Order: sequence, then structure tokens, then C-alpha cells
Amino acid sequence: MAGFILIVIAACIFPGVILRTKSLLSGRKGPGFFQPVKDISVLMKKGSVFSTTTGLIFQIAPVVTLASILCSLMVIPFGEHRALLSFEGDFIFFSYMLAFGKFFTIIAALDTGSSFEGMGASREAFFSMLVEPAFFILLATFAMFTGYTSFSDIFNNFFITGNDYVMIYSIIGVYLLVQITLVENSRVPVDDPKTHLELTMIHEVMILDYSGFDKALIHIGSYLKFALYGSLIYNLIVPAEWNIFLQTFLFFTVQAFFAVIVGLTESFRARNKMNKNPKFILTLSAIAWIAFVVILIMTDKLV
Amino acid sequence: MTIAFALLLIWFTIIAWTNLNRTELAYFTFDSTGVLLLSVLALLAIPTIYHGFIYTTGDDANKHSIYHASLVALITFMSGAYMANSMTVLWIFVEATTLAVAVLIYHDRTDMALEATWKYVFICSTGIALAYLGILFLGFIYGRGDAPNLSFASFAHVINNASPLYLKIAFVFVLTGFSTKMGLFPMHTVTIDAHSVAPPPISALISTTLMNVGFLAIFRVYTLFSSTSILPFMNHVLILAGLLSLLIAAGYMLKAKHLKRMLAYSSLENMGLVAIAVGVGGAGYYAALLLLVLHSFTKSSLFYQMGQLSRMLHTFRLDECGRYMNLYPAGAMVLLTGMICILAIPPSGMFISEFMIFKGLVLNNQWFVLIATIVLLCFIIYAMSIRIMHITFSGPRTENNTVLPGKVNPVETISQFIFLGIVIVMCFYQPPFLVNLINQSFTMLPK
Amino acid sequence: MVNYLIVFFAVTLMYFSSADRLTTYIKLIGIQGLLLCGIAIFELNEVNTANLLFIVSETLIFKTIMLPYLLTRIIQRSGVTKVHRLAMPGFNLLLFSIFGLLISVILAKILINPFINTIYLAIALFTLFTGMLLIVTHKLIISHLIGFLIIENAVFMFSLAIGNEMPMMINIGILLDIFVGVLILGFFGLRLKPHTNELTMLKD
Amino acid sequence: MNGSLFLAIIFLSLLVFFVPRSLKYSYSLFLLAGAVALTSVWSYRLLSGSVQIIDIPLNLPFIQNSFILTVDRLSAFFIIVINITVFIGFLYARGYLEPYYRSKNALRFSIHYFSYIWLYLSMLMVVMFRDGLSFLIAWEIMALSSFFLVIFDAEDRTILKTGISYLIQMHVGMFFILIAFLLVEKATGQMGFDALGSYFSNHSNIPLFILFFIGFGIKAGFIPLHTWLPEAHPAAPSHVSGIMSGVMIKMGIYGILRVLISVQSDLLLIGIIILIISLLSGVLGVMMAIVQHDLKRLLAYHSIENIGIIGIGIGLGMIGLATGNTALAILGLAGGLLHVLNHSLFKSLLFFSAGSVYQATHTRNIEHLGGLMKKMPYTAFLFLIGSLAICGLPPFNGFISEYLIYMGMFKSLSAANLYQSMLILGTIVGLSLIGGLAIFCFTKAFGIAFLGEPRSEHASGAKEVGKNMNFPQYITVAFIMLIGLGSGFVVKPVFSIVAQTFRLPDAVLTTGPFITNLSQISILAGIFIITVTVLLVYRHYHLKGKQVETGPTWACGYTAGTSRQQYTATSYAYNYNHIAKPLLQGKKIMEDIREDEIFPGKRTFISHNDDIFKKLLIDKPTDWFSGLLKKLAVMQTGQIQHYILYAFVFILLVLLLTILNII
Repeated sequence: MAGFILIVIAACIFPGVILRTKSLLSGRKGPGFFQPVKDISVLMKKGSVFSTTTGLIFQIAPVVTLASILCSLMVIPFGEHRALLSFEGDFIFFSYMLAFGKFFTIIAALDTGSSFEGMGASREAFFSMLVEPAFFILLATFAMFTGYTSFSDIFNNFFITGNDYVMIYSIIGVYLLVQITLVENSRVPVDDPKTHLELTMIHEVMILDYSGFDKALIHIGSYLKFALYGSLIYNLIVPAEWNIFLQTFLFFTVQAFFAVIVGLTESFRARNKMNKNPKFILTLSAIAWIAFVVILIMTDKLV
Repeated sequence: MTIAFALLLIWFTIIAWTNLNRTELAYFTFDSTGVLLLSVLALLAIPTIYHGFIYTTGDDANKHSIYHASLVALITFMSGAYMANSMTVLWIFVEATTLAVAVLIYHDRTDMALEATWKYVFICSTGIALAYLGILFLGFIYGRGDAPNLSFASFAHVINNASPLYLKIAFVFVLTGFSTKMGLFPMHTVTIDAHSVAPPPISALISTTLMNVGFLAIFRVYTLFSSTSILPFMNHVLILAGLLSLLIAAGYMLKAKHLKRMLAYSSLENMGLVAIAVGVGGAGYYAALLLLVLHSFTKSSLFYQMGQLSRMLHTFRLDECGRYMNLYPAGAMVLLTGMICILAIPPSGMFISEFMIFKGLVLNNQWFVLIATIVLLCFIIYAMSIRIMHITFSGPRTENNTVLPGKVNPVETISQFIFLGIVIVMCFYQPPFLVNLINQSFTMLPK
Repeated sequence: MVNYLIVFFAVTLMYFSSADRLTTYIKLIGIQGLLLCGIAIFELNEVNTANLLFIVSETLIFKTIMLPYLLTRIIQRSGVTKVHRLAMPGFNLLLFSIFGLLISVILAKILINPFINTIYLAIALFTLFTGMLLIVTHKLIISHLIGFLIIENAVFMFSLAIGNEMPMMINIGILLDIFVGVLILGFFGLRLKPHTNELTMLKD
Repeated sequence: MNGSLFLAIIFLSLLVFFVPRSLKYSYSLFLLAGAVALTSVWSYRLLSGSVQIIDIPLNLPFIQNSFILTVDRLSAFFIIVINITVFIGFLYARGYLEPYYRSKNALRFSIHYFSYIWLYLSMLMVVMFRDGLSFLIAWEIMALSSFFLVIFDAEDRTILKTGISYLIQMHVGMFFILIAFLLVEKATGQMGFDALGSYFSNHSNIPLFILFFIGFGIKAGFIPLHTWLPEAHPAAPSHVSGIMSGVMIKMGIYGILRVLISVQSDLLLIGIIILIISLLSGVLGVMMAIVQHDLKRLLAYHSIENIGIIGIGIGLGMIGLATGNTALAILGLAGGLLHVLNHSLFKSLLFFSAGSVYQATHTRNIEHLGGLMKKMPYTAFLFLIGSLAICGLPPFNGFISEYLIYMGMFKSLSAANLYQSMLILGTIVGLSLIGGLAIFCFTKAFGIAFLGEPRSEHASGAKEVGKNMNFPQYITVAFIMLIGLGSGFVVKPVFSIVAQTFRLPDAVLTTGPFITNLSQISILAGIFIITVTVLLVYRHYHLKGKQVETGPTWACGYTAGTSRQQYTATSYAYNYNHIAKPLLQGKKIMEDIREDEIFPGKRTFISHNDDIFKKLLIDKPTDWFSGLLKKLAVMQTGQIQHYILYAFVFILLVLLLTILNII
């Protein structure tokens, strides 16, 4: 339960931090931390315009996506506090649930009949397909390493296995998770939400036709997703058995730090060329594969 | 008149059934192989005569009577050949069938018929001569003062002290000679022409029972020699001939443009299988005889159907036939069922014998023969099924709107359905009397 | 005495390979019939006279007189005199038949048998070979017919070879002549043209 | 009693030809219902655990040799699978066949119904016969009847050709099984599945298994034996392709399982072989599916993919058995089995709804569709459910089976040694990749076909199909949701089937906690559905207050000028196609614009992908060999002297061979 609440709170601040970092680095004062939340409330108040081309799918897609993200939230633990629902293989459910949401976002984009959004949809589907393996290799290795098969158990026993190689796992894990997050939430270097050329967008172009309430839902969803991965990263860094207040503090620090990193990359790094992206993402899976096989050999699998 | 004869034939068959292995008139024995094939002939005779009547209704009285007279003669000679218990008598009857068939083939009096008849008579007589040479070589193995006639029984005791080389030559000559009748490679060529030209009921008869005559002649000699040391030699020669027949049949069925010729080639294919089956030995003998019987039923019903097809479509050219399913559903049904049966796809009884052939091949470790047979069979199935399917369902490639489709009464297909039904039932259940008869017919063969 | 006849018989066969006029063929057929008759007389000294008479008369009447007569009739009717062969000059044909003779002698040696005179065997095989060769290398159906006649003579010689043991074999062999009759009737009855060399409507 | 009932149905099926035309359908339906009821009773008796095995002799009064139907739990499971889909398929057929009533005569329909009944009966016999010969006969009848079902539209020459090549390939597969059985008989003296055990126990297992695997694999459609599958399914009428792809190809899986039961040694190697081939089939199958534009061909390739998933489960199960890892064994096999059921459900659903689309639009090319969501909402809904299920997304049934397979792997990772763990890691990657690709493919299929604007008059003129076509699919959807939400109830019996069939004693303790996991999943799925509904309701009331306008799609100035401007399937798959080019053999037929062409004329652009395996394994060899045969067949020259020559040569040849002592 704690994890759930904390993630929701983090999700409110997270985008603000990113905005602030970027504006500071570009020499502006920038909006307040809660600007994104305000934007959402504004959007809530607005009415909405629907294209005549679109139909039912377009209307329900944001809801389904948000619901899928909320459901996948429920299996994320926080410290020793188990997740709301935790069972063996819940991370399979987690990633497939997210995929469910993605499915609807994509077909909603296709529902508008606009070729731009179709373009975005195809890219989104393609890239998330490519990034899937990396995530699974990551979790497979954790499962092998800890001998457990659910988020809660894995993270609870992550540091107490007394294995010397734990740090390697956590470092590589963190690195991969950060990259995966960037892909999943389509940030730089894979995609630049703030670009002004639809041809080069991925995620943003898919939601061009949304307005008002639905758009708000979509934003909420993406913020939650950020916090979600942030908390996964956190769980990899902080041992579960530390006391609760320290953990809470560390949690927000990690989240903020993560946000700052994202901000930094977005301000200092240009986005990839679109046709470089597949290679970039495939590299992730490759790294994951190599890294973990190597570690397997290093660790006790040999003897 | 002919009907009366048919009834007579059936009565004769029943007689044969009742006193199996009795010898009549010193030259005839009701042995099981003969009786088996004789009963097939008796079953086929009636529909053949019936369809023959339908076929010859248009003709003048003279042709009509010639046709039926020679048909009766043919049937008589064939039953004589089945029953003959001595090489020479068998040979005489086989010779006689050629004459009868020649008249029947020439029934239509067309150039094609003329050519086919001439070729048939000529090649057959050459074959007969060769076979006779084989028999003479048999004669050579007799010492002075041995049994004067070449009855199979009297052979049995001299056969073992004969020089194998003579036996081999005799067998090769007999095989080649009678292959004209059996429609097996190397002298299969004329039977193909004859089948494609003869009136459909006659094709039905000569591509089944007459082929059985040829097979019987070879099989008797084979049985005779099987006790000697040349058994493996005979098996090899048979398998060689069988494979070559399969090869040629496959090639020509892939090229076939004429419906009846295609069926003739399929007879060639089946005879090749029979030869292989005998060559395999063991379970193969049963397979061979079963295949022979079922092939007679299936192929004859297909040829009867050809008669009706020609009355519907007025042609046998594959690219002019088509939409048979819409024109004449009952006939189309016969075609489809017959196709399945002749291709030995379950539920066709012929699958059982094919299965046994493969079994024998596997048991003898004859892998090359096995694979070759399977591959060729697959191509044959492709070639035949695609052609029959096309004339059944899809429209003809070259429309000729000049001739209108004729009318045929579906009742005529009953006999064909009965035969095909028998074949299909055989797949699931072979009646014991048949099984016993077949088993008896190769009791003296080595297991 | 018999052996002389047989050798003479072989010589006629050689002539078959070299000759290229139908009339020659017919003459040769007649001569062969005569020779066979002679051979029969000298060879079949053990069979009962009735049978012997039958055989002799058959050979004499049918083989020596009937057949040549009918063949000449056919030729006269169709006015074809020369045989044109299938891309095979007579020289090669001769070589072939010499080769064939060699083979038949060797084969006869292999097949040596107490009951049969080896020369019979050799010549008979040679006859068979020549007959086949004639059919295979000629186009005209009438020369096919003549080839068949030669084969039939070969068969007859074979049967003579064992005629003493089982005369019925000869009688049966004579049945083959029925076929010759049928074939020749084919020319009259079916109005075949003997020079038709393209009876090739039925193929594939 | 049971046996005679079964026989009665068999013989009654012949009457289909004589029933008056108007009654044919109902008569066949009656027969099918009877058979379904009968067999379901049998399988229920088994699955309820009361008995281990039932023998049902089929003997007529005067016939001695009687065939015996043997039902054990495995057969019972497959009987259930067959019954559900076949029956629903026939209900659907009623509506699908209506347009053909005018164009085809009564006999065609008799043949169609007859072969449908016999496809069903033969599949039942296949899973119930143990004796080799009768099994082979049933197996071949199955191929034959499905062949006649495929060529229902046989006026079309291409369909006929496809059907026949299908028949031939089935026949080849049959020969493999035949030879395998004969080898068994040669060694043990009896043929049939029961004799396998004694063969395997004292012969090497691999070769015979390979023979069986090829034979059954051709039916199941493992790559590279799949070549008939993408051709036959589009050719067949949709209800037929539904049951063929849903049920018939599973008979191959059944055969493989049946053989695996008695395999004694080399389990690990066999498991690895199956696993690798299945991974190949899964990934390549879906990769080829993405580039297809023919809706049913796309689905056919997905059948290959799903067969791959099933095979992965089985292979893992074998590895588990080999290494004594019961968890992996049970989870893998159970996952595979359950996926058999699941796939039969959602794949038939997809084929049925695709058939509805075809009937409404008379085209299967998705490039010509679009906007069907508005024209035929029910069909679109059904297709959407199917796509979500086939992508293995929760809360649908596809997820459950994939979850089981995943779990088997994850649980056994820590215990496995290095090579196994690498293998399993690879499998996990493959499976996740398959999932991602499937999503890619079905977003394309659904999005292009049902969403946006109609791309041609085919689509714009479409009308929703009748209730009698949609209703049966709702039943399928009900089953799908049932398995997706109440997975615990379904998985328990599957576990017990696996445990009993593969003689795994300590099944209970490994599978106990699992049911709780599954119930957790059900809870989460429930929560998900509730959340969606709550949010939707909230959104509904929320939007009441605001003003809601409609306008053209914005997308930076794109106003839906012509529907041709929309994203097409090709362009959707473009970036993917770019990567997968070497494998998929994509071809483009186009002519470039020349330099001197100031005003370029009309240009056409065709792009198509052909199946590299079909080209290399089927087309090239057969063409070569048939060409060879045709060349060899030159003997019938029509000249007598040649005919004599053959005899002459043959005699000389044989004599020569004799003298040389070759024969």
C-alpha cells in the first residue's frame, strides 16, 4: 500500500523536477514544481473535440491505458512492505498489463486515420516490441539470482543473499532500467516530446487528437509510468531492511535524482535519428543479454 | 442370350466355389487363385454386358451381334485361362483372348481403332511367341521320357534338379511375353493404346480381368519356380519391372491429356505395384492379390463411368472436359470416389495392400525401393487427382459450345457405386472367405 | 544332314539382313519353310507317323506355299517393292547380325544341355535375334510382319529341338501360325496399306 | 452400448446425401450434436477422475475384427477441445454458407456437410485409436475430409491446386508416420502406440522420434514443415479454416505428446530439439505474419507462431522430465496443453470474424478495408477480443498459458546449470519477442482493417453480418473470458492430466501454490475491469458537463481529404520490414522515374513477400523432379518397332545383369 501512495505522490512532483532542471539549464527561471499537475487540472476543466473519423476505441483508449498502469502499480513493493498484490511471476503480469495499455494507445492512434498518428503508432509498437526482451532478461536474472519470482520477494531478498556480486547486478540493473524507462516513456534520446515536428515524434504524435479530459488521463498515465520505473530503480538501490523513514526520504531522493538525470540528458543530448532508434534499443537487449550471461559465468553457475 | 450366358458364368463360378481344387477334363483345376479371379470376372461380367448393351444400342444389328459374340468368347477364354492347370493350355487361352479382344477393340471402325487393333494384335502375338519360348525352355529341363504335358503339378518334382540358368531365362521370357497381357513394363505399350480406344465397357474388362489373366500366367510360373534357388532373382526382376512401370506411369500421368489414357496409365501403375508386391514376398503376396481384386473393381467402375462421361461431354480430352459436377452429379460422385479408391487413399481398401507392401519392404530393409515407390506414388496422386478434380469442378480450358451435354440416367451408376462400396468396405473389414481364399492361393510359396 | 540344313538356314538369315527388296524376303521365307520341313523330317524320327505327316504338311503347305503367295498378293496390291529402313544401312545391319550370331553361339555354349543339340540352340537363338533386329530396324509394317515370321520360325526350331520328347509342343507352336493368318488377314480385312509407316496417331 | 451409438452416428452420416436439401444442415447438426454429447460424456467421466481409462469396442454383429476406441485423460482433453470448436464452427457455418445456396447444387453441400462430419469423427478417432493401422486410416480420412472442405469453392482453379498440394503434403506426412510405425512393428512385432514403450526401452530413441516428429510436425505446422498451412487456410471457407487451424493442426501436437509419453531415453536432447524448432516456428511465424496483407493468411502464420508456443511448452516439459525438475515439467506441459485449448478458442474466433468481414466486403486484403468498426461493430468487437487474447494479454486466456510457461522457466532458472539456464534465458527472450511482435501484428491488423476511414468501396459498402454468424462467436468469447478470469478452475484439471499422463507422482505439492497465484491474477484482472468501468462511468458524467464538439481529424492540418492518405498496412510495417528484409524476401516491382521524364506518367508499385521455406523445400524440388519425370516419359512413340525394342532391351538387360551376377 505504502508503495502505491508514494509512487502516486512522486508522480505529481516528478515531471515538475524535469521541467525545472531543463529550464534552469537553459537559463530560464521556469515554472513551479507542480505546474504539470496544474496543467492537468486545467485540462480537466476543458471540453473536448473528437474527430468524426474516430469511434469508440478512440474514446475508451485513455481510460484503458490509465487503468492498466494503475493495475501494474499494484504489484510494485516498497521496501519491506509487500505490494498490494504480490504473487509468483507478477512481473510477467506487470509487463503484459502495460502492453495492454500500449495496445489501446496504438489502435486509438490508428483510429484517427491520420498518417502522422499512424506513423507514431507504428514506431511505438516497433520500439516497445524491441525493448521487451531487455526487461525480461533483467527480471529473469534477478529471479535466478535470488531464487524468487515476484517483485516483492526479489527486492526483499535482493541484498540479503550475501552474494558478493550483488552490486554488479544492481548497477547493471539500474543502468538498464533507466534506459528502458527512457524508451518506454519515449524521452530523449529515443524521442523528444518537446519537438515541434510531428514527423519526428513517437509518443506525442499519437495523442495529437486528444483534448481535455482524455488528454489529462494520458498525461497522468505517463507521469505514473515514470514514477513506476523510478521506484523499481529505487528498489534496486536501497536494501529493503532499512527503516521506513530513511527509506521514504531515500525514495524521494532517488526519484528526484532520476528526474534530474532525465532533465540533464534532455538538455544536453540531441535525440537520435529515427532510423537509428531500432539499433539503439536492440543494443539495450544485447547489453542485457551479454552482461547477464557474463555475470552468470562469473557467479556460481560455473561451479 | 448374353444375359443367359452371364448367368451360366455365375453358375459356373458357384460350381467352382463349391468344389475347390477339383480337376475337371484333365486340363482344368478349380484352384483358389483361379477361383478368386474367376469370381471377380463373374461379378464384372454382368455390368459389362449391361453397359455394353447401352453402348451398342445405336449400332446396326450386325455390329451389335459381333460385339456381343466376341464379348462372350472373350469372357469364356478368360475363365478358361483362369482355370487352366497346365502351362500350354493357359498359353492357348491367352492366345485366344487376343483374337477376341482384337475384334472388340475394332468395334468403332475408326482409324484410331484400326491402328490400335493392329498394334495390339502384332505386339501381343510377339509377346505370345516370347512366352512360348519361355515355355519351351521349361520343356528343355525335362529329361527324356518325362511327363508329356506341361501341367504345373507334373513340374513340381522335376523343377528342383533343373539348371537355374534355364529357369531364369524361362522366367524372363514368360514375364516379358505375358507383360503384354498384364500391362506391365516392358510390353505395356499396346495395352495403353487399346484401353484408350476400345469401347469403355471393353476397356473396363480388359484393363481388369484380362490384366489378371496376364498376372495369373506370370504368377503361376513364379509359384512353380519359387521352390528353387532362383527365387531372389525373380523377386529382383519383378521389382525392377514394377519400379520401371511406376516411373513411366508417373511421367505419363503428369503429361496426360486424354482421360482414358490417364486411367490406362493408372492401371500400369497398379500393375507395377502388384509386381513389386510379389517381388517383396511375405505379406506382399496377400497384398498383391488383394490389390488385384480391388483394382479390378475400382478401375472397371471408373471405365463404366467413362462411357457415361463420353455420352455427356462427347470427348475424353482433358482440356475440353469440365463442370462434370454440375452436369451429372451422380457421375461426378463416382469419379471422385473412384479417384480416392484408385489412389489408395483411405478409406480405400487398396490402402491396406499398399500398407502391406510397405511393410514387406521395411521388413526386408529395401529402403531404396520403398523411397522410390513413395515418391513416385506421391507424384501419381498429384497428377491424377488434379486432373479429375478439374474436370469435376472447374470449367473446361477450351470451351466447345458446339455440342450440347447429353442426358444420362443416374440409375446407370448403381453398379459402379456398388463396386466402389465393396472396395471401401474392404478397408475396414475383409470377409474371412476372401482372406482364406487369398491365403490358400500362396500356400506353396515360401513365407 | 540335319546340320547342313541348319547351316543353310543360318545363311538365309544372313541374307535377310542384307537384302532390301521385299520379293527377296518372300523368297527367303519360302526357303526357310522348306528347310524347316526338311529338318522336321530328318529330326522327328521318333514321333508317330501321323503326327509327323501333319507337321510336314503344315510346314510344306502353310509355310512354304501359303505365306509367300499371300505376301506377294499384298505386295502386288500395294505395289511397294523396296523396304526403306530406319536410318540403318544394310552394312551395319550385317555387322549386327554377325555379332548376334556370335552372341547366340556363346549363349548356346552356356546353355549346353544333354537333351538338345547345341547347334539347334545357337541357330534358333540367332533366328530369334535376327527377327527382332528386323522388326526393330524397319519402318514398314509389312517388314514387321516378316520379322514376326522369322521369330515364329525360331520358335518352331526350338520346338523341333525337343520335338522328340514332347511332340505336342510342336503342335502348339503351329498354333502361332494362326496368328500369322490373323495378321495377314489384317491386311485384307482391315485394308491396311503395307507401306504405311506412320501408324503413330496413338502416342503419349 | 457407447460403441454402438458411435457406430450408429457413423452410419447415419451416410444419409446426408439422401436427406432433402432443406434439411441437410439440420440433419448434420443433429448428428454432430449427438456425437458431441456422447464423447463429452466419456471425457467428463475421465476428467472427473472417476476412471483412468475407458475402452469402447466398435463391433458390428457379424464382423470379427473390431476397432477399439481407447480414451485416457489426454484423449479426453483433446476431445473437449475438438468438441467445443467444431460445434461452434458448424453453428457459424449456417450463416456463412447462406450466400452459396444459389450458386452450388445440393450435392456440393452434401459433400461439404459429410466431410465436415467426417473431419470431426476422424479427429475423434485419431485421439482415441491406439492401434497403428486404424490410427493411420483415421489420420488419412482426416486429411481427406479436410481436403474436401478446403476445396468447397472449387470452381476457382487456384483453390483446387492449393487443396491438392495440401492433400499431397498430408500424404507425405502420413508416410513418415507409417514408416515409423512399421519400424516399431519390425522390432516388436506389433504396431501401435502401446508398442512404442517396448521399442523405446531397447532401441535408440532419437531416430524414431525424429520420424514421428516430422510426420506429425507437418500436420502441426512447425517451421520448416509448415508450407501447406499459409496456403490452405486462406483457400478454405472461414468456418473450415477456423476448425482446421483451431483444432486439426493440434492433432499433430497430440501425436507428438502420445509418442513422448513412451519415450524412454534421450529426453534432454529431444526436449532441446523440440524447444529450438518451436522457438524458430514461433519467432519466424509471427515475423512472416506481420508482412501479410491477406487477413486469413496472416492468421494462418499466427497459427504457426502459436504452435511454436505450444511446442516451447512441451519442449520445456521434456527438459524438465529429463532433469527431474518436476516444476518445469508440469508447468511447461500444462502451459502447452492449455495453450492448445486457448489457441483453438481465440484462433477460431479470429477466423470466424475474419470470415464475417470477408462475407461483408468480399475481400481479404486489409489494404482495401478500413473503418469497419462503424459498419460492423459486433464483428469488430469480436475480432478485438480475439486479437487481445492471441497477444497473450491479461485478462484473457492467452495470458494464462503463456504465464504458466514463463513461470516454469523462471522457477527453474535458479536450479538449472549454466547451459540450461542460458537456454531458458534464450527461450524467455524468444517468448517475450513473440509477444511484442504479436502485438505489433495485431495492432496493424485490427487498426488498419477496422479503424480509420474505408480505403475502398469494398469497405464502405459493408454491412454487419447476421446474428446467426455473430452469436456462435459470443459463445467462444464466453469461454475465453471464463478461462481468463477463472483460470484456477481450468488449470487444476490440466495439471492433473499432465501429472497422470506423464506419471509425475509429486504433482500436488508443486502445483498447490499455483492455484493461489492464479486466483491472485483473477483478482487483479477483476480490479482492472472494475477500474476501467469506474473510469468510463466517471468520464461519461464528467463529459456531460463539458461541451463536446466533433470536427475533422486535426493532426497538423490533415483534413481527411481522401482516405488514400491514411497509413496503410505496408507503411505500418515498413520500419519493421526494413530490419527483417533478409529473412522475408520482400520484393518490390516498380519502375523508377527516368531523368528525362519531366511529367512522370502513371506508376504502379507492387510489393509482396513469399515464403522462403516453401520456395526452397517444396516448389523447387517438385518442379525439378516432375520435369525430370516428364522428360523420362518419351517411350510411347507410337512406333511398333520401338515397342518391340523395349522388350528386346529389357531381356538383354536382365540377361546381362544375370551373367554379371548383379541380380
